[in-house]
Amino acid sequence: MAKIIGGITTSHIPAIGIAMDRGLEDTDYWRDFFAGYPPVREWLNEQQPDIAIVFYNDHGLEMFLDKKPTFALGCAPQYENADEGWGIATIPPVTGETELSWHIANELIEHDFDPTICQDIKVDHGLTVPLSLMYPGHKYQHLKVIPVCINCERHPMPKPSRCYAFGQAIGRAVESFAGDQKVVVFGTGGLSHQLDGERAGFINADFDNECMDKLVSDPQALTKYSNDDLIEIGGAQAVELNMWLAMRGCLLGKVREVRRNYVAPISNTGAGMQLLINE
Amino acid sequence: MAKIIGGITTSHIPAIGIAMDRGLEDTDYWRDFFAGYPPVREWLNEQQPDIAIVFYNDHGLEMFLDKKPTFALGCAPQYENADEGWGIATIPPVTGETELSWHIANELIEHDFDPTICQDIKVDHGLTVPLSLMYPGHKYQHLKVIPVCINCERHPMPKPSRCYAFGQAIGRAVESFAGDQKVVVFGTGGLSHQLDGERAGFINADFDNECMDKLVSDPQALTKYSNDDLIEIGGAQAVELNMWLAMRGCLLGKVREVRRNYVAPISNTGAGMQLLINE
Amino acid sequence: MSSSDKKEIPGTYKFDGPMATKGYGLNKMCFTFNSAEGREAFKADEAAYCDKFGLTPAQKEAVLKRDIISLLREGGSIYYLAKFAGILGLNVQDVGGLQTGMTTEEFKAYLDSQGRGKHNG
Amino acid sequence: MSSSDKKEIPGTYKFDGPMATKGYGLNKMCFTFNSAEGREAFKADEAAYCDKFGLTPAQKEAVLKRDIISLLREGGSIYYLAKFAGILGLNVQDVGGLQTGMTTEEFKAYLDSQGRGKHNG
Ligand SMILES: [Fe+3]
Ligand SMILES: [Fe+3]
Repeated sequence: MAKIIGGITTSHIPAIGIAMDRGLEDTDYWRDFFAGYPPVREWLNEQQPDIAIVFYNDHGLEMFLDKKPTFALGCAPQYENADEGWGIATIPPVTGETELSWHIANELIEHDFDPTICQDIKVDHGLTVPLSLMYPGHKYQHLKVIPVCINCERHPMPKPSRCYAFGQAIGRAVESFAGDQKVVVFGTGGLSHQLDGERAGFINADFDNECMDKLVSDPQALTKYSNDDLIEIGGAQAVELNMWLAMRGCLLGKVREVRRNYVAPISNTGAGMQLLINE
Repeated sequence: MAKIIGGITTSHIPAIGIAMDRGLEDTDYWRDFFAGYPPVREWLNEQQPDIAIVFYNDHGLEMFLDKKPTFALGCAPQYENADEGWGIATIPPVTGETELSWHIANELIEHDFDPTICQDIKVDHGLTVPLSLMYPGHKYQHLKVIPVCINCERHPMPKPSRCYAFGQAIGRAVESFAGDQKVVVFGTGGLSHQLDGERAGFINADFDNECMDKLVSDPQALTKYSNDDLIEIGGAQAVELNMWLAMRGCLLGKVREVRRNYVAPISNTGAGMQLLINE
Repeated sequence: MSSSDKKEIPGTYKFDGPMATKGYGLNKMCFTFNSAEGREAFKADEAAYCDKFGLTPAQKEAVLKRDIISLLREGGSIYYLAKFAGILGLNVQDVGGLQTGMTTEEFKAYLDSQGRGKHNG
Repeated sequence: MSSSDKKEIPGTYKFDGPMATKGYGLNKMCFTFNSAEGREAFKADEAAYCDKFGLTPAQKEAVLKRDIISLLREGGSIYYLAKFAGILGLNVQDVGGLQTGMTTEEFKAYLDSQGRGKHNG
């Protein structure tokens, strides 16, 4: 049986990718943020997972409003990145994994989830920045990636409780897959931030830290929030917590937090990072 | 409150549209098929519904395998038809209805369905043939149409039970809409047929008639089938029964069948038609 | 009870995930036959058009031979293959005949043999 | 308890269905700014490019004036407007400043005022 060895939460904002491209990791602005990642990279290097399931949202590269999935599951052999319009460098293609992807698709449909199933999609910074963070120098091509995209851009958006249940269904699907692959899950984005309106710039560091605590010990508590609650408490884009909840849903075992970092502001956000072991 | 006045099931095969374009309705081949429709057209003319929710599947015009929804909900002000590659004439644009569409979207997401939500999609013969059948001469532009597309082309496909539940959720959403619109629902496609493989040409008229009986009196019985069951009993494309089940799910009241027609073969299919009143 | 427990049904090619992976280029090519440009480009040079979409040798050979059963085995979806059949001027009865080893008339007779409800047919 | 029971949050423009209907042309235009061709075509003739996507007069005026708040009110999604901001050479702090009536430096100071966990920042 394939095994989910752990989960990683991380910010995915474009500014991170741009900072890495420019070699700014050790500047005053970025030092504390990047200081969180070497232990996670070491863990990945020790564990050598075969597959990463990455929960991300598409910020307007592939999933346009014409035909916008609530949940989208990648089943492609490869994923290209592309120009997003405001200057982040594109990264080399990401390797896909079709067999486990299709198995997850079958199990999701069997258990009354309704994902859009994708054999050819471009992935944006929501997925590529975390990969670049975990594998600097774009050394991620040995890793097979399954992108899972959650609508965080247009209301109605899937509820936190639904995203958590979606993650649980994916976790169970992985555990029922006939293989011995080691799988890691990434929950990307967040935490509190608001990009739009006169309320732009709002950050709630207390809430972010509470979310990180609860994500370890009591994720169900977070599923009680509505998306409107998240917007009120954490800003309009705090709904990206849904990707963290989906990741956490995948971890069906006993969860132990072995690393955490939190820095705010990074760009306009509270930037959290956690490494959770699934025992 | 908006009200669902009834449901109509009908075949949507391209041959029907082509026969209408060529004026073949009164030929030996087509006479019995088209004889079923005048009473339904009269009912529509008497009732003057404001909105039609049309359950259809996309046979490869818009929902390509690159990014293929399990369920897709149209929320656009208009829908274009286009060339499908094998000669059916395109029809004039179909009028959409955004307000009820968004209300349905909100309610579906609230109740843990995960549709892909579409502000701009082309609709294929699965939707246009039924409209042409109900409103000959393309006299459908006064009617506001909400397309709802169900994956019937690539496995995994949503289960019959899920399609029925999806229809129920849409029915409840319509009934909670603050308006006094009269809504009719179309379940299109089917019934037994198989287009592909050495088993091509398989039809099961007994099964089709049983489905039509059960659709009125005991739709739950039909939700016990898996898609694999439908393929075995009714042929590879009998999964289009799922659109009929979704339609039936919308009818939350007491259902009375007032018209039925069944002719086989029409092209490669068993062609059924029912008019169900929702009391 | 999982949907991945497959029922094998003779003469039926279930277009599932692995088949869709195998047939992606083939179906993508046929998807372009929705447009007149795609159809004309194919007709102008069939082999080159197949290569443009990365068809495998088996897929390309089946396209050139109009071998529908082989195309299904190589991951073709009947809905996209129907657009290929459209280029060839074949309707669904012709395609049924090709797949079952019948003439179109024989195939229609087979359909009729299962019929019901036609008084004038 | 339905998701259509809206919470009004001051200074926040919830991009929901009706807003997405209103802003469709505007967002579709901004979606083309993913590509260099789209960005160049816009820069070559801003007004004509707006017309090509059927922008309303209010949307077009807000584009020409770089009025982000009006664009949000007219159905712009911040994710597509970000691509417009990219053309203008503005980053998310610049856009934050424009929306809140602050300079970029003031906006950054506001962000910092809510900060945590930076020892060297
Ligand atoms: Fe994001
Ligand atoms: Fe059909």
